[in-house]
Amino acid sequence: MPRKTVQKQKTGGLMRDRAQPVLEVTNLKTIFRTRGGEVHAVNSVSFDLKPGELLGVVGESGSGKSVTMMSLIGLLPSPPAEVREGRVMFDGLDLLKCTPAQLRAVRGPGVGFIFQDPMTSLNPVFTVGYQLREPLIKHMGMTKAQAQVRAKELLDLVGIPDAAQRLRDYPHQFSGGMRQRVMIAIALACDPKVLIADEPTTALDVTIQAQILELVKDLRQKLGMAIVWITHDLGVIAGIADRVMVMYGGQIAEQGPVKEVFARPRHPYTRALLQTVPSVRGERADKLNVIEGQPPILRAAPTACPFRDRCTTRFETCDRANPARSPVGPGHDAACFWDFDASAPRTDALIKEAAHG
Amino acid sequence: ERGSDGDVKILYAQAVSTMNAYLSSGTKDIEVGSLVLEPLAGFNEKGEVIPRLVTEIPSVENGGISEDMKSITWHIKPGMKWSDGTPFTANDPVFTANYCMDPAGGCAQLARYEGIEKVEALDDLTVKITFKEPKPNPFMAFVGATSPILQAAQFANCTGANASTCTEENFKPIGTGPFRVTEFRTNDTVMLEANPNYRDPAKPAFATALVKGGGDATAAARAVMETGEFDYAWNTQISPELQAELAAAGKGQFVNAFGTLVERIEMNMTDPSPDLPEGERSTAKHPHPILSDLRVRKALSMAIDRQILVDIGYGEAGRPTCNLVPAPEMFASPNTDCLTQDVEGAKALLDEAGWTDSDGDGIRDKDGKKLRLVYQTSVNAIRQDFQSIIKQWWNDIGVEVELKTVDPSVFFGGDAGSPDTIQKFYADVEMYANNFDGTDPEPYLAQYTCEKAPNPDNQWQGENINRFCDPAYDEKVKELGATGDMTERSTLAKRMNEMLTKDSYVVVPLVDRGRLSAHSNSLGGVILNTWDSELWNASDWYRIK
Amino acid sequence: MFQFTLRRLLIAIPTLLIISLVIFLLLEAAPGDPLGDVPLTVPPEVKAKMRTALGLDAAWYVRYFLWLKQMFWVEPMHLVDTLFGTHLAEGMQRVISFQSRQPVMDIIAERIPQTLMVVGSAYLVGVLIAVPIGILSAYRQYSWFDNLGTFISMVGFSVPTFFTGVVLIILFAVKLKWFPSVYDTTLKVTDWASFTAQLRQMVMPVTVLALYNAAQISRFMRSSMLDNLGQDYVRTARAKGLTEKVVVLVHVLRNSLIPVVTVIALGVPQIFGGAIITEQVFKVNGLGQQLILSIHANDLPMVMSLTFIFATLIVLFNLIADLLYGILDPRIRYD
Amino acid sequence: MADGTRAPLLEVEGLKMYFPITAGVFRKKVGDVKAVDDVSFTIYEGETLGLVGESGCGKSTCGRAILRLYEPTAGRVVLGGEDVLAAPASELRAMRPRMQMVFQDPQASLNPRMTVASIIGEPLDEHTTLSRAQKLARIYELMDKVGLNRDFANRYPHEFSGGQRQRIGIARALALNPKFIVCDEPIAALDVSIQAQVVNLLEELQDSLGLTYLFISHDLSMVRHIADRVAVMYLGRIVELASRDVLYDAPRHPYTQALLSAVPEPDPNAETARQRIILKGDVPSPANPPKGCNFCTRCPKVMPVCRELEPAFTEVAPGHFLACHLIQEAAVGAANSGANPGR
Amino acid sequence: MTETTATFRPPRNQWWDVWDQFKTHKGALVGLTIFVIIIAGILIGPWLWDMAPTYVDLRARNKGFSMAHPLGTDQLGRDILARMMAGGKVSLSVGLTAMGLAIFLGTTIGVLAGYFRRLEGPLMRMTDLFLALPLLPLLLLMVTLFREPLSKSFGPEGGIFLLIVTAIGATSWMQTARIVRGEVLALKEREFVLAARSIGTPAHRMVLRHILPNVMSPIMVSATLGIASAIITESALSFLGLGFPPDFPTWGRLLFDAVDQIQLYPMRVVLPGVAISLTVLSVNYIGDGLRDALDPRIRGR
Ligand SMILES: Nc1ncnc2c1ncn2[C@@H]1O[C@H](COP(=O)(O)OP(=O)(O)OP(=O)(O)O)[C@@H](O)[C@H]1O
Ligand SMILES: Nc1ncnc2c1ncn2[C@@H]1O[C@H](COP(=O)(O)OP(=O)(O)OP(=O)(O)O)[C@@H](O)[C@H]1O
Ligand SMILES: [Mg+2]
Ligand SMILES: [Mg+2]
Ligand code: NI
Repeated sequence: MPRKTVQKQKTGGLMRDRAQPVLEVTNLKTIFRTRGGEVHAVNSVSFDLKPGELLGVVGESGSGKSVTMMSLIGLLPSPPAEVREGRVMFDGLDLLKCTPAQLRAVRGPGVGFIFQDPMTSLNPVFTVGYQLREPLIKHMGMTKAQAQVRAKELLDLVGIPDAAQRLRDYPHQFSGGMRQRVMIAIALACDPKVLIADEPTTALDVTIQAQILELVKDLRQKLGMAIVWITHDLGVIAGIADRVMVMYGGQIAEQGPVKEVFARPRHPYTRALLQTVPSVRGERADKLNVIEGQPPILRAAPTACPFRDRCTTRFETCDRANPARSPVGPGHDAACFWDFDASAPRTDALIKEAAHG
Repeated sequence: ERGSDGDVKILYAQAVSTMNAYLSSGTKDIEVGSLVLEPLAGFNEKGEVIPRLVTEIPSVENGGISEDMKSITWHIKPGMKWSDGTPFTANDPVFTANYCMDPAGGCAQLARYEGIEKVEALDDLTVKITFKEPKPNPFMAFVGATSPILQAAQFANCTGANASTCTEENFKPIGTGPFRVTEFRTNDTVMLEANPNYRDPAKPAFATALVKGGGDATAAARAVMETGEFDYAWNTQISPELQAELAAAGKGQFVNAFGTLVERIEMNMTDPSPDLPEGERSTAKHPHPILSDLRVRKALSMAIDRQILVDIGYGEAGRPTCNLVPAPEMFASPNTDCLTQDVEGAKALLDEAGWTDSDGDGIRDKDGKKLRLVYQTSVNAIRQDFQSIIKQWWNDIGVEVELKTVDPSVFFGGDAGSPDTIQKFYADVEMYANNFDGTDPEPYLAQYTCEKAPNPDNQWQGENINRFCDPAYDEKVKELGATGDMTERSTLAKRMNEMLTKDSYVVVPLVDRGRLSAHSNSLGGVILNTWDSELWNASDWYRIK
Repeated sequence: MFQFTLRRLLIAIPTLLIISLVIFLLLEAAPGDPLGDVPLTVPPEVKAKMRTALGLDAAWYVRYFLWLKQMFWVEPMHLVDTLFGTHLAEGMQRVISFQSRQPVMDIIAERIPQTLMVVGSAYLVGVLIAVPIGILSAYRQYSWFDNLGTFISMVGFSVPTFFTGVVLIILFAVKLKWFPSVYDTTLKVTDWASFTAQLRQMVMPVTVLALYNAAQISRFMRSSMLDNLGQDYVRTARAKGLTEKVVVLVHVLRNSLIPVVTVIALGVPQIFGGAIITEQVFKVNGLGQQLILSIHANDLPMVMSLTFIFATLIVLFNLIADLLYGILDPRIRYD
Repeated sequence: MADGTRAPLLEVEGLKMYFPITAGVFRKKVGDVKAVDDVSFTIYEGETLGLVGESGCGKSTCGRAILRLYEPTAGRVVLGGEDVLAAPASELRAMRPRMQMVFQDPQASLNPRMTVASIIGEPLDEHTTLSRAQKLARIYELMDKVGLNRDFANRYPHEFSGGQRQRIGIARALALNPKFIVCDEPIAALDVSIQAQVVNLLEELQDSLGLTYLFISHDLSMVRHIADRVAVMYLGRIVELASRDVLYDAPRHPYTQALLSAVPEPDPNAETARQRIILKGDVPSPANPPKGCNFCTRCPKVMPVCRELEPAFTEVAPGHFLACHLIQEAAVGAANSGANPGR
Repeated sequence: MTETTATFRPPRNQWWDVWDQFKTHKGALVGLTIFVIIIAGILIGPWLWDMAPTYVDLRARNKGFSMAHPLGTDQLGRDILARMMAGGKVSLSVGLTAMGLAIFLGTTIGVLAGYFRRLEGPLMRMTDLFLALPLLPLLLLMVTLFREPLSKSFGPEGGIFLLIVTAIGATSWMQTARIVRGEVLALKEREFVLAARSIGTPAHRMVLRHILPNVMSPIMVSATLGIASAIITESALSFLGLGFPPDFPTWGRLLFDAVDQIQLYPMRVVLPGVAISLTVLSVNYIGDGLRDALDPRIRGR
C-alpha cells in the first residue's frame, strides 16, 4: 500500500506529517460461516490511521464497514465469524495474534468503539453510571468513588446536562441522542488512542446530529485522538473528515483526502454515490440519480470487479480481474481500471498486470 | 420389666388422624387408639371374648347376662387406674355410652351401641346395660377396640356438638392401655410412652413407641423387611413374589391370620342398563336380563379357579373360599363345591340356559342379545389382576366382559350423586371385599333382606347391594334375630350363608383374605389377631436380644 | 409501583372470592362422601346421624358462608389471640377438619415446616443447579455439555418422580443403607448428630424433586441466555475490554435472569402445594400428602382451606412475579 | 401547490391525538401525551405534502391518526368528501382501499413469516373476490410496477435488501388502487443509494397513477426533492407550512431555520464555510409541553411573549402559514393585542 | 431495475421450504427417525406380532426374554411386547391429542388475553383459577358427569379416550396461555400488525395470519413438554378409575405397575420408561428442528 503524505488540512489542525500510524491494517479478510455457505464480508482490506486523524468510511449498507472495524479488535461473534488472514498492528502489537488478555487490555484504553445502534448497545438493566464506571475501574485502576467523579466529567464532556443526577438513570430514560452521547462517553472513558465510531448519528435527526458533530470536533481538538467515522452520509464526512475511505463489496474502492475524493472521485461507485444525494440548497434536480442493480452477494472472494454489474464504464477487463488499489493522486488511490480523465481504460501497470493475469 | 426395651417403631401405611375411635371409622385410628384406650373386654386371636378391665366375661351361666337376654352386667376389676392416676370407675363406661349415643356427637361407632335402652352404674365397679329387645349377642358395647372406654373426667365437656372441638382430648386421651400419647401429629406421627399406671407393673416392655403413617404397603413392608427401620408394619398386602423377595432379606418376617374378610363377586339382580331412565336403573322394577338366570350365575362361578387367584394375588395371606362367612369356625359352612374350576360344566350350563354362540364370534348370544357383562371394582393392583384373569376365564366360556375401575374413595364413598358407588351398582357384576365386626355374623347376614336393597327412595343407602330378594331368606333373618341358642344360631347362619352362595350364586366368594403384617426379627410377642385390634397385645411385645 | 401493587391487591380480593366459590362448588359437586370411610357394616340411619353431626345437611350456600366467616373472621382473630394472648375468638367455631376434628389451620401449621424443608430446599437446589447449567449450555451452545444437558433434562422431565424415588430408595436405602427411606418429621435439630440425621433424611427426596425442577428451569435459563448473548450490549461490554467472566456473569446473566426469576417466582406456590408423589414415596407427610389424604377422605373443610390458601399463593406470586419483573427490568415501570 | 384549480383531496381540521397517561389505583387519567395537538392542513389531489420535523414530534402519529389507525381525540378528517373519523367500523373498512400507508421500517412492517406474494396479496384477500389466478396476476403486475422480479414472489422479507423490502411495502399499499398514500418515512431506514431508488419509484407512480402523498420524513433534502408543499412540525404542532421553494429559500420560523441549517452538505468546501444554528438542549416531553410557544425552550430568538402565549397558526403570505410571535408581530403589528386574546 | 421477462416459478407451497430446512437439522432428523420407528412399531408391530396384549396365560407368568415372548411376560403371563405396542398406541394418541388440546386451549386463551385488552383481566384471572383448582376432585367430577354419556355416544373406548384427553387438556393449558399472552402482548405492538390494520384486516384474520405464526416457537416448546406430562398424567388418571379399562395397557401404567417389582423384574420398568423418554426426546428434537424450519429467517441462511 502506498505510503504517501496527506495534505495538511485546516480542520482539526493536529495533522502530523510522516507520523507513525497508530493503526495499520494489512490485507484483512473476514468471513462468516453460515448454513448457506461462506460469506466473504471483508476482502483484503488495508488501511492505516495516523494519530489525530479523522478517517471517514462510507459505503453502501452491507459493504463491510462495521465488520472490518469489529474484526480489528475481535468483537465479531465466532462462530460464525472468522478472521482468515491479515495483520492489525496497533502499538507494536498484532491484534489478530495476541492473547485474549492482551486484546482486552487494548479494548478501552487503546481502541474505543461507538456502536451503530445506541438503542440496543447499552445494557438496559444497569445504570448509565455503572456502565461508565466499569472500564474506568478495570483499566484505569480507579476506585469506585474516583470513577464516579470521572464518569460525571465524561458526561459533562459529551454535553449531558445535570450529569451527576443522570448517572443514576437507566439507558431507557435517555433520549436517543443522549444515549448516543453516553455511548461516546463510554468509548472515551479510557482516553483511547483510536476511536472507532460506527454510524453514530444515523439513528438521530439532523438537529441532534449537528450537536454531536460539534461535540466530536470539540473533543478531537481537546483530546487529540485518531478517529474512524463510519457513515452513509456524505454530508457528514464532508463536514468533519480529513481523509475518506469508500468501501464497496467488502473492499476499499477508493481512499484519499476528503476534498480530493469529493472533487475528483476516481471510482465509478464514489461518483455515483455523490450524484445520488439531493441537497437542501442549490439547484433541485428533477429526478434523482440512482445506482441501478444490487450489491454483490459475497459468496466467495471476488475474482472480478465487484461493482461491474452496476458500473457505467464497465469493459471486458472488469470481468476478468479484481482491480487492485493504485494511486491516482496525492494520498489518493482507487481500485478501478477506468481512467475518468481520459474516459478510457487505464494504461498503467495495474491494467497490464490484470490483462495478463 | 416395664420400659426396659427402649423404643418400638410401628409403621402404618395409612396415617392416624385421631386417637378417639368414636370419631373415626378408620381401622388405623381404632387400632392405634387401642394402645391407649381399652374396652372392658376384647377378643383374642381365636375370636373368644377375653376380659381386660373386668373380672370375668358375663354369661347366662354366671348371671352376667339376664335370662331374657335383655341386659348384661360387667364387673370391673378393683384397683384399675387411668394413666393420670385417678381410679377407673363404673361411671366411665356409663359416660362413654352416653357420649357415643348423643345424637349431636356424630359417633362413628354408634352401631356398637344399637338397641341399648340404658347404661347404668350399679355401684363404683358394676355396669349394667339394658337393651330394648332381647340381644342374643350382647358383646357389642365395651367389647373390642371399636368401643373403648373414655375417661369421664377428661371428656366431660366434649359431649354432643363439642365432641369435635376437643382436639387436645381426642389426640391425647387418658386411657388404661399400655401406652399414653406424648405427641400427636395429625396424619403423620404419634409418639407414645409407657403408661406408668398400667395394671401390670412389668409391662409394657417398651419405654416408648412411635407410630408413623404414610406411604404404601410395599414401602411399609420394605421398611421392616429390607431396611429394618421399623419394627412392625401394618397391612403389608403385596404380591406373593415380592413377599418372598423381601423375606429373603432376612430382617423380618410376615405374619398372617384369617378373619372374616372375603373378596367376592356380587351379581346384580336388577338391570343397570343406561338405557333405562334414571331412577329405574338398577332397581327391582327391572330384573337383570342375563344374571337373573341362576344357571348363568353358577356358570360364571364355575369358570373361576380360586386357587390360582390366591396364588397370584395373596399367597400365604389368602385361601380360596366358597363362603360369605368363612369364620369363626362355628358359623363357617363346610361348602367347598366351588373350589374346583369346571369350564366344561360352565359351558354346558350356559348352553342349557339358552346362551349359545350362534354367529361364531366366540361370544354367546340369545335372542339377538350378546352375553356381555360390565365388571367393576375399585382401583387396586390385585383387583385389577383378578379382573384380567377372570375376564379371560369368562371369555373362555363365551362371555364378553367389559372391565371398569373406580377410585376407592368414590366406589366406597356412598355418595348418592355418583353413578360409581357400590350401592348404585351401575354394572353387572362388581368385586370388593367385606367382613363383619366381631364374631357374630347376624347383622352381616341380615343385610340381604328385600327392604335393604338400595334404591332412589332411600338415597341408595341400603346394604343389600345385589338387590337379592327372597322371602324365605327374610324369614330366616327374623328367625335368627330371635334365636339365642348358639348351636341353633350356627346352623341357621350356615344355611343363610349357603342360600346366598351355593344355592343362588348371588354372592360369589373368591378368596378368604387374611391379614398380612410384617415385624422385624427382633420384635417378640407378636400375635396377629383379626377379631380385635392388631395391636391388641402390644403390652406383651418385647425386644429379642 | 406502589399504586400498581395496591390496585392488583384490590383486584385480588374479588378474584379470590370467586375462586373460593368455584372451588367450593366443585368440591360439592365432585363425587365422594365424607363418610366414605365408615365401614359398610354401619347401618344407613347411623350414617345419617353422623352426617347431621358434621353439619352436612345444611344447604351448600349456608355452608359456604359459614366457611367464609370462619376463614376470614374467626381464623384471623384466632391468630391474633395466639400472638397477643387476647381472647377475641373465644367460643367461635374455627374451620374444623372432618377427618381429624382438629382445626384445619393447626394441621396446616404443623405441616408447613417439613414441606418447606423438603420441597423448598429441593426447589432451591433445583434452581441452584439449573442456573449454572443453563448458563453453560447457552454459552457453549451445541457443545457436548449442552447436548448432554438437553438429554438429561428431557429424560429428567419425562421420568416420573414415583419412579426415580423408588430407584433411589432401592439403591441408597436398601442396598447401600446410606439414607433412611422414611422421613422422620419429629426429628428436632438440636446438635450435630441430629443435624446430620436431618440432612441424611433430606438427601433423597430433595434429590428427586430438585432433579425435576432443575430440568425445567435449566431449559428456561438456557433459552433466555441464548436470547441475550446475541444482543448488542454484549458487544459493547466486550469492547470495553471486560473479561468474558464479567461479560457473561454480569451483563448477560443479569438480563437473562429477568424472565427466569419470574418463572421461578411463579413456581413457588408449588412448594407450598407440596410435592404429592414425592412426599408419599418418602413419607414426608407434608402439605401435599395432607391434601391427597383429605381428598380421598372427602374432608371438605380441609381440601377447601388448603386449595384456597394455594389459590391465594398463586394470585400473590403472580403479582410478585410481575413486580419482580418491574424491579429487575428498569424499562418496565408500573404507573 | 395551492392553486385553486386543484380540488382538495384531504382536509384535516383541528386534529388532536392525545395518549392518556393514567395513574392511581383506579387508573384515573392524570394527563395526556399530546402527540398531535390541533393540526390542520389540506392536501390537493395529485400533490405531495411533505411533513418534516425531528424525531418524536408526532409525524407518524399524525399520519396514523389520519388513516384512523389510532382513534384521534378530536378533529375532522375528510378524504374525498367522506368523513374518515366519523365512519363506523364497516364503512371504515370499505374506505381502507382508498387510503393506504407505507411504513417507516420496511423490515418491521412486513410479517417475517409471510412470503412476498402473500404480503402483497393480503389486501386483495381482504377487499376483493378475485380468483386465485387473477390474484396472482395482479400480484405480478404490482411487482412489475414497483420493479420487483416476479421470481421473488416466494421469498420472505428477510431475503431482501432494505430498498426491495420498501418496494414490497409500496406494492402492498398500491394493491387496491388507492388515491391517497401516507408515506411514513419510507426512506429513513434505507441506505443512500437505495433511498434514491425508492423516491424515484414513488414519483413515477405518482405520475402514472395520479396518487396523492403525505410524505413524512426528517430528511429535509429528500423532502425538498419530492414534496410540492412542506409542513414543519415541532412537538405536536405544525409551526410552518409553505410551498417547497418558499420554505427552503426563505424559512421564517426560527425552528425551520435551525433545521435547514443543520443539514450537512456533501461538499467539503461548502461544509466548512457553512454557518450552522446549533440548538441547545433536548426536545421537551410531549406529555408536558412548555407554556406558550412549544419552541420557546430552545428558540435562539425567544421573546418574553413566547413563554406566555401560544402563537396562532396564521397565513402570513398566500399559501404560507406560520405559528410564531416574531413574524406575526411584524405582520400583524399593533393588532396583536386584538388577535391574541382570541386564542 | 430487474428483468421482468425472466422465467419465474408460481408460488410454491411453503411447506416444501420447511421440509428442505428441516432436513438440514441433524438432531431433528434423528428425532424424526426415532419417532417414525416408534410409530411404525406401534402401528405395524401388532400385524407382525399378533399376540393379544390382554391375553392372560397363567402357565407363562413372569417369563424372561424368549422366542415365545421376546420381551418376556408379566405377572399374569401377558406378552410384554404386545403390551408395549398396544400401550404405545394409547399413550401416544392420548399424549398427542391431549397435548394438542392443551396447546389449542392455551394458545386461544393466551392470544385472546394478549390481543384484546378487555379480555385480558378476566382471562388471566381464569387462568389463575384453573391453576388453583384441586385437580383430583375436578377429574372425579368429570368422570361422574361424562363417563356414561360419552361411552354411550362414542362406545366405551372412544368415550373414555375423549374423557381422558379432555381431562388432561383442560387441566394443563395454563402455562402455555401465560407464555403465549406475553408474546402476543409484544407482537401486538409490532409494525406489521399495524400495517395489516391499515389494510382493514379484521381481528380474527389478524390473529390467524399475523399473530399465531409468530408465536410458534414458545408453543412448540410447551408442546414438547406437554406430551411428556400428558403420557404421565394418563397413567395417574387410571388410578382414579378415570383411565381406560384396567386391562388396557398404556406406557404410563406399565411403568407404574412395575415400579413395585423393580427389584424382581427391572426390565419391566426399564422398557416403558425408555419408551416414554425416547418419545419425549425425539419429539423435543423434532420440535427444535420444526421451530427452525418454520422460521423463514433461519431457513434462508
Ligand atoms: N453474523 C453474520 N452472519 C453472516 N453474515 C454477516 C453477519 N454479520 C454481517 N454479515 C455480512 O457481512 C457483510 C458486511 O456487513 P457490515 O455489517 O459490515 O455492513 P455495513 O457496511 O456496516 O452496513 P450498514 O451500513 O448497514 O451497517 C454483509 O453482507 C452482511 O450480510
Ligand atoms: N401508543 C402511544 N402511547 C403513548 N405515547 C405515544 C404512543 N405513540 C407515540 N407516542 C408518543 O407520541 C410522540 C410522537 O410520536 P411519533 O411516533 O408520532 O413521532 P415521530 O415524529 O413519528 O418520530 P420519529 O421520527 O422518531 O418516527 C412521542 O413522544 C411518542 O413517545
Ligand atoms: Mg454497519
Ligand atoms: Mg415516526
Ligand atoms: Ni385415589
